[in-house]
Amino acid sequence: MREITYRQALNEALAEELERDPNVFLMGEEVAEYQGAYKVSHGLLQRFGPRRIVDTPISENGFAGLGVGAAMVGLRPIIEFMTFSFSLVAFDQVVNNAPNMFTMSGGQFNIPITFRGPNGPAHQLGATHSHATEPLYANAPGLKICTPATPRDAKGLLKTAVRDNNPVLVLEAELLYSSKGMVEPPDEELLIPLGKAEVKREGNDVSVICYAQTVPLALKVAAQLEEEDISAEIVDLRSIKPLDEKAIFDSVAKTHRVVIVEQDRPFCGVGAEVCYRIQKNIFDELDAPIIRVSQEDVPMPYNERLEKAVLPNADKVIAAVKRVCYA
Amino acid sequence: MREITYRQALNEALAEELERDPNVFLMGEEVAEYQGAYKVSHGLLQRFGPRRIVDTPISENGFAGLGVGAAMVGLRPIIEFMTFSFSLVAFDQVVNNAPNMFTMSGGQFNIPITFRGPNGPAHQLGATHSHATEPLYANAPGLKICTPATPRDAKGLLKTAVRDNNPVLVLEAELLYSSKGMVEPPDEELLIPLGKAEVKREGNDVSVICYAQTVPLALKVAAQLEEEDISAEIVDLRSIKPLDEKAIFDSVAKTHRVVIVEQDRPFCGVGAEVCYRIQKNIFDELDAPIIRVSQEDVPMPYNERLEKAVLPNADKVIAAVKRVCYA
Amino acid sequence: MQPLEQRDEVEMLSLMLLIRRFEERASQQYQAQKIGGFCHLYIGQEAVVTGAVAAVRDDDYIITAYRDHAHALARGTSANACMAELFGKETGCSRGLGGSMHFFDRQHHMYGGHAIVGAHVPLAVGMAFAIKYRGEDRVTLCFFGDGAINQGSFHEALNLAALYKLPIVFICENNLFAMGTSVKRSTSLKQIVDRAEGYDIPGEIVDGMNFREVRDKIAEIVDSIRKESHPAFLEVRTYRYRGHSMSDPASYRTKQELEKYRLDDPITRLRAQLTREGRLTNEQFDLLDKRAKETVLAAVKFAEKSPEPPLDKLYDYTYANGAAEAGVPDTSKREESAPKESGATAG
Amino acid sequence: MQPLEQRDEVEMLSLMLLIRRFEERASQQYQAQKIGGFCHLYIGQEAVVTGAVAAVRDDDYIITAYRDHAHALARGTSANACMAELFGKETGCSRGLGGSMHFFDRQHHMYGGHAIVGAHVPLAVGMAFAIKYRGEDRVTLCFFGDGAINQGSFHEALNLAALYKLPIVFICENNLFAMGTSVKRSTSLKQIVDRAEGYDIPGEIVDGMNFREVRDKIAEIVDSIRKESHPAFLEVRTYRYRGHSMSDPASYRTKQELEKYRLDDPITRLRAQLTREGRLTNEQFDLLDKRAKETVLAAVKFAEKSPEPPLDKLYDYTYANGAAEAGVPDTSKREESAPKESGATAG
Ligand SMILES: Cc1ncc(C[n+]2csc(CCOP(=O)(O)OP(=O)(O)O)c2C)c(N)n1
Ligand SMILES: Cc1ncc(C[n+]2csc(CCOP(=O)(O)OP(=O)(O)O)c2C)c(N)n1
Ligand SMILES: [Mg+2]
Ligand SMILES: [Mg+2]
Repeated sequence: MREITYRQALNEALAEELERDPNVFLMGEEVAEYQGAYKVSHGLLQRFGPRRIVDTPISENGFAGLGVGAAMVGLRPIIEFMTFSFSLVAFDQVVNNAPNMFTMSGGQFNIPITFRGPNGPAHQLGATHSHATEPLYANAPGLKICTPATPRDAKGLLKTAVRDNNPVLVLEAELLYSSKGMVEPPDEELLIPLGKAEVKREGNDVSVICYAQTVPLALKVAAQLEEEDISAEIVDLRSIKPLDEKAIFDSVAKTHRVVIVEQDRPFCGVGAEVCYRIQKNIFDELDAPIIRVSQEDVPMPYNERLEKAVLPNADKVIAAVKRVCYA
Repeated sequence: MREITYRQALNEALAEELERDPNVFLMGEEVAEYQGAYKVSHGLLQRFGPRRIVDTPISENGFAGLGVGAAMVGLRPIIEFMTFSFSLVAFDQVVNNAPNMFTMSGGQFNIPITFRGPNGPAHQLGATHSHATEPLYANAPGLKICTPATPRDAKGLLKTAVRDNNPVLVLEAELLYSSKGMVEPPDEELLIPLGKAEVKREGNDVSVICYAQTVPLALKVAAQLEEEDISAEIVDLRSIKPLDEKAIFDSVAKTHRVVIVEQDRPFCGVGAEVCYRIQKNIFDELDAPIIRVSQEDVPMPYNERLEKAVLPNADKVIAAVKRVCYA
Repeated sequence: MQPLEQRDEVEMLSLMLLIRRFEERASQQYQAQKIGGFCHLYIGQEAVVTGAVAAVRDDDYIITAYRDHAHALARGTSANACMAELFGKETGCSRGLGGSMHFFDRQHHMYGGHAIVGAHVPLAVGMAFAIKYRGEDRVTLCFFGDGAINQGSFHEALNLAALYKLPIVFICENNLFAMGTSVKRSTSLKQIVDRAEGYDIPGEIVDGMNFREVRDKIAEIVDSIRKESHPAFLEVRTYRYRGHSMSDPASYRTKQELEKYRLDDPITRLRAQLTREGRLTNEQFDLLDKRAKETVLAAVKFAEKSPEPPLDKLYDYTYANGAAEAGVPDTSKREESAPKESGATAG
Repeated sequence: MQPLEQRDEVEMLSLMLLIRRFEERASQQYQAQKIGGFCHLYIGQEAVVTGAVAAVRDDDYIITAYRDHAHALARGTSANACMAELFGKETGCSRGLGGSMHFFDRQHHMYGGHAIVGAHVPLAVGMAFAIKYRGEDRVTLCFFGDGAINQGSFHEALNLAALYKLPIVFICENNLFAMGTSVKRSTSLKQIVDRAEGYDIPGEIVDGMNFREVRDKIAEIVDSIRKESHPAFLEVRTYRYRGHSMSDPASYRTKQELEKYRLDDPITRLRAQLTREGRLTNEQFDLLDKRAKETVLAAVKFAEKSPEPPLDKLYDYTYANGAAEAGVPDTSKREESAPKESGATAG
């Protein structure tokens, strides 16, 4: 194991999968010559050439669809959205073509495509550029969605996504691109299954369910809560779809109290679904209502102070934990 | 009061609002010369002329955006999507431009636009044409969403939507276009506020929360349950956003048991949000877990029998009710 | 691969007849409520797809919009599999899960059947991208309507194809209407083909009521593409005799206009050409037509007695575990001998 | 309304200086972390928007993409309101809620500041639709980059504008790059203006480094539109001296290329023209520049001491209750006299 950044982990995953399978190619805006808007594809053009690392015009709908078509005839495209906020102009391709094809064709055409890129609010980018798209895509049957929070998960999940025979969205966290973590060395194949959550910290008093950018937040809060003698278990969903019900239920059965910390907007957000599943399946295990900490339900303001007020933060999470613990 | 169809009710609402305000215009595919793909705009071209009833090419993204721009300078567009499944190609305009403008401009530009058209699965239209878009749009801050289930609600909500100073989606139910109901005569102004649910049937044992196409289903089931001595209260949300928490909580406080019947897909669906709000706010009132009856989480198959299996139906609702009633 | 010369014109006429009779029968079965959802008939446009498939190899890729029955039939999907699909049966070319608008046939390189206007054009470009990526000499034929050219996806796709110099023919089946909207009311262009100029894609117009013209023009274009990969645009002028879909009375056009095109019927025309050249007698034609009718009638029977997709498989078609697992519906039992499958490595 | 002749060229030069100095100062303040998010500078392109506003009336509509500071300044938004917006302050032209990419100024008919590439082009068409709907003789100027022409929304918008014959000038600020992608790599066209042909929209090219050329060409086009409503397309050849945004070192282009354009600087050019014609002395120019610098410095001070938008108003800007309630930020206190507001009935 060595310490690398989340960005580097993604870069390694791409390189390894490109190396492994000649049908894999990477396409998107500025992925090649510019080396990636966020440098995730750094060096790949030099290594794999312009046939496999392909720059596009600003045509998300066009190249997302191109990817789906290429997948129909056996290629395994990795489509980068510069950010998932821009995937909204390609929404129809991602929710209507990619995931429906297998059903509509009676099982003839599966679509082994990976859509990836940063997702969720970054820093002061304003209302148009701060979308957390996970609940929108999770609503579409036929898609799989993962949201890595650590370099190790980023590498392992992206590699698995590329090998999956279905459309998978890898929703990366821009604010974590430079964060570091321990990851297996390149000569050890690292594949992390989709649909498997991970307990990032054990605890007994409350289950804090989180993913992507809210994982470091939850871990920070857990340390603070420790001092107040509240032991929080941090469950990182890692995948939104499939959702790892078992891991969630196991934790809740232990703690009986739940706070969900999510980076998306509240209305029909990921936390709503998680909440529903818990109360439906293990209602009697709950000693308190489930509380979600998500964005406020407003378009993201540019002003930094207001942006912070919209996003989940430590104070909000602590208050929620105390509320469910009746502390 | 007289009995008219849901389609006629929408047509009256359009005509009245076009009559009332010269800034209102109707635009969409086949709305004018063809008299509407589903004949909702029947006769309007003849009455209001081609300046105000405007046919478009097949360019949903273009004319949805055109509407937003026209709204910025003071018109009040009504944009018809032939069906909301086709609004997915205009997704960015609906979630990024219409609802963000007011915030992004610091309150300078509100967008008084109505997006309307049939939404949700109709009959054997297959995976691409059966989208229930309400959870996708409800996730976007700044939008309002209503889902009328009766001719009266259709007329009253559409008229209110047109007068609202914000972007409002009127998600109509194609399968109900020919259904009939009592509606105030044209000389009585009918405005139904957004964000107000309606108890469509009183009951004591279980709250069945529903909207749009699931309202007639729920009412039918309630009659059946009556025979088994289960008294179901049917709460028609009417608006998804704002959500009428008070009406929901009042009903749940009375019955202590909840089944949510929704026409959309389960993952991050409307029912998940409703469930979250209930358990968060009146956890102690719940005598059983909340159960949702929604679509199965699969792309909609064409085959009729499979389609029926995917959709909510009476058997599923009855089973859910019995489960929450431990009956 | 079937070289161009071997595509017998009589066989192609018989294919047009099969399409025509299939659509007539589908219309009747729709009215009898054996078929659900939307159903868009191709009657009048037969020369377009028939001419196109006659001009290309069986392993070239084809993809189209929702008016797709003919494209499957032309490619070799059996009438049985097509009719069964309309009936929503397991034996259908999309296993009864796709329906009229979503015909697929991997074996015959027919990549759908796509119901969101314009949304399949980027897919076609992706298929062409894959051809170039692999260094193959195939070509993709992408069919779409005159209404589709006003969608953003069309635009982005054409630009991408031009930029990457992909082997694709964009075939606009200009039947003058998108539902009730005439081309004049959907674009300000004097002729649709001019739109190709905005991408520096060579464009041509061809008479879509004339099988030979369509075939020869596409053959010429495809030939040029195989020599050096590039996109091309073809506006095919054609006409649909029926309404947009089964529920459309088509009152937006005059009887005269319809009659004018009927006089130019593609089947009558090819028949006349062949007869004039002494390659077809009236008796032979009648026999072909009789066979087509029988095939279609048999297809209805086949569809009727075919099983529905099993309820317990409802969740089996949402995610693929391995492409191999999915299996391929048997779509090849067509009366005429099915074209050979190529060794494509799809999925 | 300010008739064309009255737009003093010296005033316009001073506007270009204001824009240039504003952007330089913004760059510096960004580096000092007073400004957050993305920030795209207009340096080098000043003649484009300045020429454009000099050619139209103050009540004509303008709308652009995210590289928008200059468009607001050119329209009469004060440097104070612009700088305050970058600082995220209540006194900003979007009350600190929009940021660099989302400048709005209703009072000055500046309709944003839009950050999704291409997505504002349909809005512009809607504004032009409203003009025609109301029978006004205004014109909409819609600015966008060379990268935007490959978005579906651009395509749909142009077709709609052509079809409905709307009064709009599509102004493509072709600065040769979309981020790191040169025009050659984003479209196969020899020149961008050719894309207009695909919609039957008249197109022209103009030298964007030359204020007078831009102004005169747009004046001519707008004149024609006011006589009889129609869309027009203008490719303006220009160059941005800085990287795409603050984080872009712009290593995708050569120093020589940049230097070539710098020699053609729009400010230097108009200055030289005026000096040659005896309408401007060096001293006068220096004074103008000094004033611009002072205005911008004052704007920084203004922004610094302005209050932040109050936390308790967080929910106040999600829904409008009545348009009147929203109120309009005060954006008019510009050093130069603010253009008069027209009686437009927005919102
Ligand atoms: C994005 C989208 N918008 C609208 C529709 C509804 N619709 C289906 S077919 C059609 C007309 C298409 O006409 P054209 O492209 O000319 O093809 P044709 O039907 O003539 O074959 C429309 C509007 C759709 N399926 N998708
Ligand atoms: C739909 C979308 N895709 C990608 C982006 C990211 N992006 C912002 S600006 C830009 C380049 C635009 O270039 P151009 O249109 O030439 O304008 P310029 O920056 O040169 O003024 C890109 C790719 C975006 N904002 N929106
Ligand atoms: Mg057509
Ligand atoms: Mg540019």
